[in-house]
Amino acid sequence: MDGAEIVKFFTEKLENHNVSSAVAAIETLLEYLRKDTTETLSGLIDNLKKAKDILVETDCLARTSVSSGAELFLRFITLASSLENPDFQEVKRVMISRGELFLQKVCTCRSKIANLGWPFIKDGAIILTHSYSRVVASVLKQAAENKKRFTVYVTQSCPDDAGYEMAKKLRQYSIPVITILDAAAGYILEKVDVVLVGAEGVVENGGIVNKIGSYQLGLCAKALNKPLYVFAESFKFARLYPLNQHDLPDRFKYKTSVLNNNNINLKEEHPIVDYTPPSLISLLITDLGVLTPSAVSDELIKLYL
Amino acid sequence: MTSQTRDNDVTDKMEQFLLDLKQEQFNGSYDLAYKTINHLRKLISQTRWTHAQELMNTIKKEGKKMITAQPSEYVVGNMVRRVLKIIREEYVRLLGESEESANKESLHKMLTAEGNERDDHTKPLKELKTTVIEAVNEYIDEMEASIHNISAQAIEHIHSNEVILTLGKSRTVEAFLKQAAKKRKFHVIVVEGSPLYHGHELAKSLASKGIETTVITDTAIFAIMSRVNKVIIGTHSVLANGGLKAVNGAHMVALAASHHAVPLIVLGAMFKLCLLHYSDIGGSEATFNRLASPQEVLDYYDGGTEELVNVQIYSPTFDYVPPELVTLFISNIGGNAPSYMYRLLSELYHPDDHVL
Amino acid sequence: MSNLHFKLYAPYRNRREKDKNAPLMTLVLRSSSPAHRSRTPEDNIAVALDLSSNRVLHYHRFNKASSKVNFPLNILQDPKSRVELRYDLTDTGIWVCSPQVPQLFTDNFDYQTQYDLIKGVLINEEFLGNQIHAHVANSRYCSRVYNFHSYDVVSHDILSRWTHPFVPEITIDEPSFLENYSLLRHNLYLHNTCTLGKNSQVLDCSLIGRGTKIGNRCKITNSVIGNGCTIEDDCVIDGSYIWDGVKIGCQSTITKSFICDSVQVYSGVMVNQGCVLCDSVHVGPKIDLESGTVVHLSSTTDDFDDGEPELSTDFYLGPYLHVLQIKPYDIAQLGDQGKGYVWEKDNGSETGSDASLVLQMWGIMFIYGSESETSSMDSADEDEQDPIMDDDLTTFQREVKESLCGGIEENIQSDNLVLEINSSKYAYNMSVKDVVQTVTKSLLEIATEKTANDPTQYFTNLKMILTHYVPLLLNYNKNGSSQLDCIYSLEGFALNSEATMNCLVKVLMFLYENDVLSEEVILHWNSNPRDNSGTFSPANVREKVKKFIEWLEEAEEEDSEED
Amino acid sequence: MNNGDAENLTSEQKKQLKKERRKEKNAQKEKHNIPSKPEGEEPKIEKSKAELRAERRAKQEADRAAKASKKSDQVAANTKQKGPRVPANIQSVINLNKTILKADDPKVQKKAAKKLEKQQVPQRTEGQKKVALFSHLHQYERSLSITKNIGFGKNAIHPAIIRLGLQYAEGTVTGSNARCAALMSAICKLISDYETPPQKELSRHLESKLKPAISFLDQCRPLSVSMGSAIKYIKLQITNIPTGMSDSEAKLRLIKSLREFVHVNIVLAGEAISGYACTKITDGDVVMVFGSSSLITKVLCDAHNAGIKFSVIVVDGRPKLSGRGTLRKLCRVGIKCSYVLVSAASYIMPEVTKVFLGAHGLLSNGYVMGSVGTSMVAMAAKIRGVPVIVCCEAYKFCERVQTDSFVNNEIGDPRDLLVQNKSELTSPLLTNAAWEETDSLKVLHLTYDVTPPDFVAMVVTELGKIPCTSVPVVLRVRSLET
Repeated sequence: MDGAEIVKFFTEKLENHNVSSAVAAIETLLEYLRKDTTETLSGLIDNLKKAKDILVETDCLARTSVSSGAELFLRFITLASSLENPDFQEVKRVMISRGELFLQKVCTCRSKIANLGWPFIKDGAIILTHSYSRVVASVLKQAAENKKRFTVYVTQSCPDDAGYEMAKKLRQYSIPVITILDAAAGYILEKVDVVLVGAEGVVENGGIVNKIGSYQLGLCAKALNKPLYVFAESFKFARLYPLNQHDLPDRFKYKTSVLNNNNINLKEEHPIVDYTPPSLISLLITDLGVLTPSAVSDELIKLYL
Repeated sequence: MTSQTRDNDVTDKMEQFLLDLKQEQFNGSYDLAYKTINHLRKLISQTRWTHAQELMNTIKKEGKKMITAQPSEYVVGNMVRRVLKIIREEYVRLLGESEESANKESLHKMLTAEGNERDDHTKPLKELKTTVIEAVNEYIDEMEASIHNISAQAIEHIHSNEVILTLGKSRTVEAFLKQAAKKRKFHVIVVEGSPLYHGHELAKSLASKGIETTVITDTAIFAIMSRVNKVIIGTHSVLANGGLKAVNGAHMVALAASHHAVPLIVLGAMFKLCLLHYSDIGGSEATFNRLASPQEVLDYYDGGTEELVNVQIYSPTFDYVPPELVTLFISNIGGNAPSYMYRLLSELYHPDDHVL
Repeated sequence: MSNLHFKLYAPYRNRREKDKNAPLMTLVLRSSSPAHRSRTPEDNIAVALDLSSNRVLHYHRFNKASSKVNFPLNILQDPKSRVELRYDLTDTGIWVCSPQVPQLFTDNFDYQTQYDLIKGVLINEEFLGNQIHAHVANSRYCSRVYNFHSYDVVSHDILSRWTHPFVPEITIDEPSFLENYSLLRHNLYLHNTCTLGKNSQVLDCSLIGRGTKIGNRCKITNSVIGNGCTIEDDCVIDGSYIWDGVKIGCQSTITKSFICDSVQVYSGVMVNQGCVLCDSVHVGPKIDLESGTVVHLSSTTDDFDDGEPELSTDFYLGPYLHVLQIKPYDIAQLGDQGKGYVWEKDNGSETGSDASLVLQMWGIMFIYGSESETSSMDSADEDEQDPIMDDDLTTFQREVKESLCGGIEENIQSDNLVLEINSSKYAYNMSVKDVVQTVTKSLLEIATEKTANDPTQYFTNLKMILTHYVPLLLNYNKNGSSQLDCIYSLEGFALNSEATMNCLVKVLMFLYENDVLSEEVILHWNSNPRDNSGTFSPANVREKVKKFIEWLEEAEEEDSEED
Repeated sequence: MNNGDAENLTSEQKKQLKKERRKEKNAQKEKHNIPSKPEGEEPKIEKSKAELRAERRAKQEADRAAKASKKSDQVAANTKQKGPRVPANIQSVINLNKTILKADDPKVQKKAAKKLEKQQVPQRTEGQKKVALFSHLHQYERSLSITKNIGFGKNAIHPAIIRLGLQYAEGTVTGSNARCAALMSAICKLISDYETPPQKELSRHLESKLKPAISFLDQCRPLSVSMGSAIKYIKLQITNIPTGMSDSEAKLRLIKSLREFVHVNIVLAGEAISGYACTKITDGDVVMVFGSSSLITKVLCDAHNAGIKFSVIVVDGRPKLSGRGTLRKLCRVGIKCSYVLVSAASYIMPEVTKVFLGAHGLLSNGYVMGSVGTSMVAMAAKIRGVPVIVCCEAYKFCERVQTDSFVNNEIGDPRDLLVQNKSELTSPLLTNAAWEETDSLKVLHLTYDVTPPDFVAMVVTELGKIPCTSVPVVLRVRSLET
């Protein structure tokens, strides 16, 4: 299974809208693991690493989550405990089973978050959300099912107008939705009760990397003392510590096509994500529970140290 | 037979306890916590159960009843969860496993996890009862000691000739200030705290100990704040995000303090920490706040007159103080920043018990 | 409905332990400003309190007609006591009674209502030595429901939490503790199983019960809606009480009305102020109930006695069921699908209380409240008929006298007369004292009138009359207190009429022989004269009866010697 | 005394007058180039020292020339106490600061006391238990009589004034508008009963009569800003009376002008303000008000009568609980109201769309001086992003600057915050007894506080809607007018 196949498989997975790109990536890797034919453990792991890099390089928007997801996946299946066995096939079997286990864990995340998250939406609330996020949508759905009556404003979120997609989805759940210009966020925020956003990646200090525009939304919310809640699955926790927007690596900020294309001046190019510092975030609602930004670093520390 | 009667006895007590809860027949959250845990201890000792799971179920059942009886008193829920956690720990300990497996859910755990080996706590252990009860007793002792432990830290926080502002009447704060007064000389400004005006009681007891005390009205908080070095208040309970559920008016005090950049120190024993977040409480202030009778705000004598029929008079009992206004939280195990609450919580309660 | 702490009453109990029988009971009164909405014409009292001991010295209930209150002078005469006359109190109906209260009721057959009891006790205080104390509850809520108005007031108070901690979301017990009421801003109580339609508002002070469904664009204010109701789109409900299982069609408007269990209001109905729809009545569609309409339904004619269940609640609407027979439903007023009868208002309207329509409606309903009230109503009517008679007492005296005269002329059996007098007694809720005094007085008057021309005949006449009325007098002078009243009023009369004065001894003798007056009463009377002045002073009365008294005393000694 | 002497004297006085006019002018100048700050006083006080000396000399001459009667001596003494005539407005500022703010400085106190004595105004005895933080302010207790040793006779204080004074002290007349109006009417009485003694000039002598009256009122209750500017106005009017105008004429003119003052600054201003303010209330608004302000109540009633559908939340707080009055007024006209105590303000704030506040005075650094608690409400509103609108007549603007509520405030009687009689066993409040016997226990009854301008979105005056930072602008404009 070579690079092209991987990308193909991955993009197919992505077609199906209901899985987040990270999950798609994990599925792909798992698939790769199954198909892989190398006979040595180290070789296998190297291949997986390569495969991961290929995935990260593929031209999808949510590269942060892809990388973090893939990272975690590898880490999970290659945990020392499971690799002592001398028989390679045995080892591989274990890896695959663990991989499946991980996948299934990952898939339950969203429903967990929905259960944790819906009580945060008060009856009669006016909610502002940004761009398209499956998690946010599922939370809102849950809330609506629990007889909460609320209105949602969605920013259209240029350049890809993902906001309209979001609106469409919410209308399916018969939630009243209004799409607004990204620029109108400040205007609307006055009457908004709470701001909800998803996340591409959650970085080590509890800040988030998300669709461009989240940062200014956070700033506005802070200025008007409105709470900003982030909904994110735990596999989006990334080993990344940006100091400011500039410090955010380019490979996250720009599409690969853009990066590889040498006759594009990045200075003129719009980034697709931005970094929202923890100070602007009230709470992160994850499948590990409701966390304050400081709790996130706690999790990551536990994980990597 | 005997056990039968014992059960009845327990249920009777339960009924009585629930009634007291409903009619707020308790005096302060410590008292309530104490009553609750005693009651739970009775349950453990007097009801019949074969293994931990069964016990936990009964406690959960009773616990739910208690919580719904007085939803705005989080201490009850805390006690229930605490006891459950104790049972889990003891169970695990008796099985000779590590404490870790009874610990909070985490990424790391998620990765190390070997499939779902979660224990269903059904192994019957005969010595469990005794050990659990011992543990509970220990915990009760800890609770009893808490006020003392808090006030012991007073000296570290109050230096001489400070002007300290406090609100209403909190036993903890009272003890804290008196403790400090033994060593240091300082000035206390007590906000009377309408509509209950408990501040007057506090002021009286402080003054009787010879502490320079000045009573001010709620309206004067902002005016006086520019002269205050520290604000020290008690709290009803501490929420998971480090915010406070404190006596009505606390938010005003906190705001005034932050406007004048005066540190706000909150005193509260560990048992006041609870898992709730402000906005997920009944979806609104519904159960968060308790609205008392308008009587104290406006006498029925005038309040009921024909011309004021449609006037709505509110006397909320509590205020929500967001964590960013709180500087320090001093509990019986020392001082912490409000942003660290989540950690303390994860040590206090078991994730599976968040929803009973 | 109260959130009083009953430990408040310890002091009163202690007082009772101090001297056994003196403190009879303790009334709990709530201070409420005269403009207070919890005050109704039916419960409108003025009280005289002794500040030092909280003793009730005088207790007056205003009836609708007269706004006068006469405080007996003697309560103000004691120099030591500080007396307080208050009109800012309402009777909460909470009376902490001593064991002898029921006994008192049995003793005095004529204490029809608790108020008679109070009057009686207060009046005979110095004689029987019973006292009534009052506790004025300032800081706590207590109130009672005795008519629609007070029902309205109390429910409103409960919703606005005056009765804390007895408030819906705490007190109402639900089958499972998963169901409960949650309190939202503006004192809204929504049961977590009730459903609100799109942009329909529930505004201040309302409660919506279990499983109730409310359609779209409804507006509900200051109302209570029970369990399992269905309210369709575009309804407007204000200040109304809707009990369980009610169905209300779309675009209906309900204002300040009562809708009892399982009523059906079809669409487009307008229920105006002060209507009452009793159980399972059907109204509508597209009909306009004029305000104050009372609609009821009675399956058969012969459920007079079990009329109460018709209205499974606090109000006793039984009586009016008497008037109805099987007849077609009043379609005209209730609309094509209407089921029920409109209660003719004309009987009601004669209460003629000039208060607002609502109040009048409460008034109407109130006729059927309770016996005593009815009578008080009647009296009200009477007063309207002849405005000259402002004071009940005089009217009463007049009536009694007439009936007595008639009694002599037509020689009616005195027990019939007793009934007659009693009835008028209740009409003006007179106390026993009044009756006794009046009777005695009028008898004497009759006598004097008869013998206006030749006073010499006076006694013979009087004797004749008295003999005729001995049974009647016996009836009224059963216990010591009334005998005292009798003799004192006799004296009082005598003081002003020479004729009587002259034959006073004889009269006393006569009464004594017929055991109308017992000797200890006479002695008691003799030993402590009251200073009511006239042409003669009590002194020379005593002078007159000296012999008789002596004779009595001797007799007594003899008795004592005998046994 | 013979004619010559008389002329002599008057000429003396003329000289005096000229001198003063001059002073007035250059003082005016100063006022324009330096906004009067507390430091700003200092040079003036220096000046006044020099001036005093000059004047004393002048007086001695006058004495030598004409052996003035004891009375005139008295007058001179008063004028001397009064010091030079710096422009009335600045002077009033100084006065306020001089006497109120230095209650802890014995020298100043002695001086004040002497002055009062001279004016035959009884000085009020201080309360026993002062709050340390406010030792620079007078802390009276109502129980101590004011009029105990009040003098009667020739230049005693006018009864109308005494009555008013007591009303102030008892709190029967409260609210800066009411107090100002009352003051004016009282002074009208004083003027109408006044006649100039022979060889005196109304403009000078009347003022000398006025002084003790004012300082008496000040003793009863520190002057409000509104009264300050009213007095300023009166003085101006009096000095503007041309010499040689007949008494009756002058009196008429004065009274008329005073009436006018009240009419223009309170009545008309009120109308204008409510006109502006109503435009800011729209259907469905939930307006929060604090305590009681005649102006705010008027605004709301007008808005209601204009058919705007809005509801009001009355916030109230001890010591005064004056909000209950407002509540009743509003309910009578049929506005839907809610009522909470200030501690519950942040509970109720989410529902509020606008906050209307009255003001005691506007300080020239943009701070709003209001009855205590105003700042609390403003703060709570600010945090929730609810706009705060202050309504205030322009005559309540004053030159004083102040950044906290300590520098200049008024301390009420602590007893107002305690339970008087033991009977109310239920009440948790301290009893008088408890307060008196424990001396480490103080009770502070603060009357005013100042609200920083960043809490306030808008100030509505009869001159229009302005941000509260532009108070000095208004002041400048007005001072140019006069």
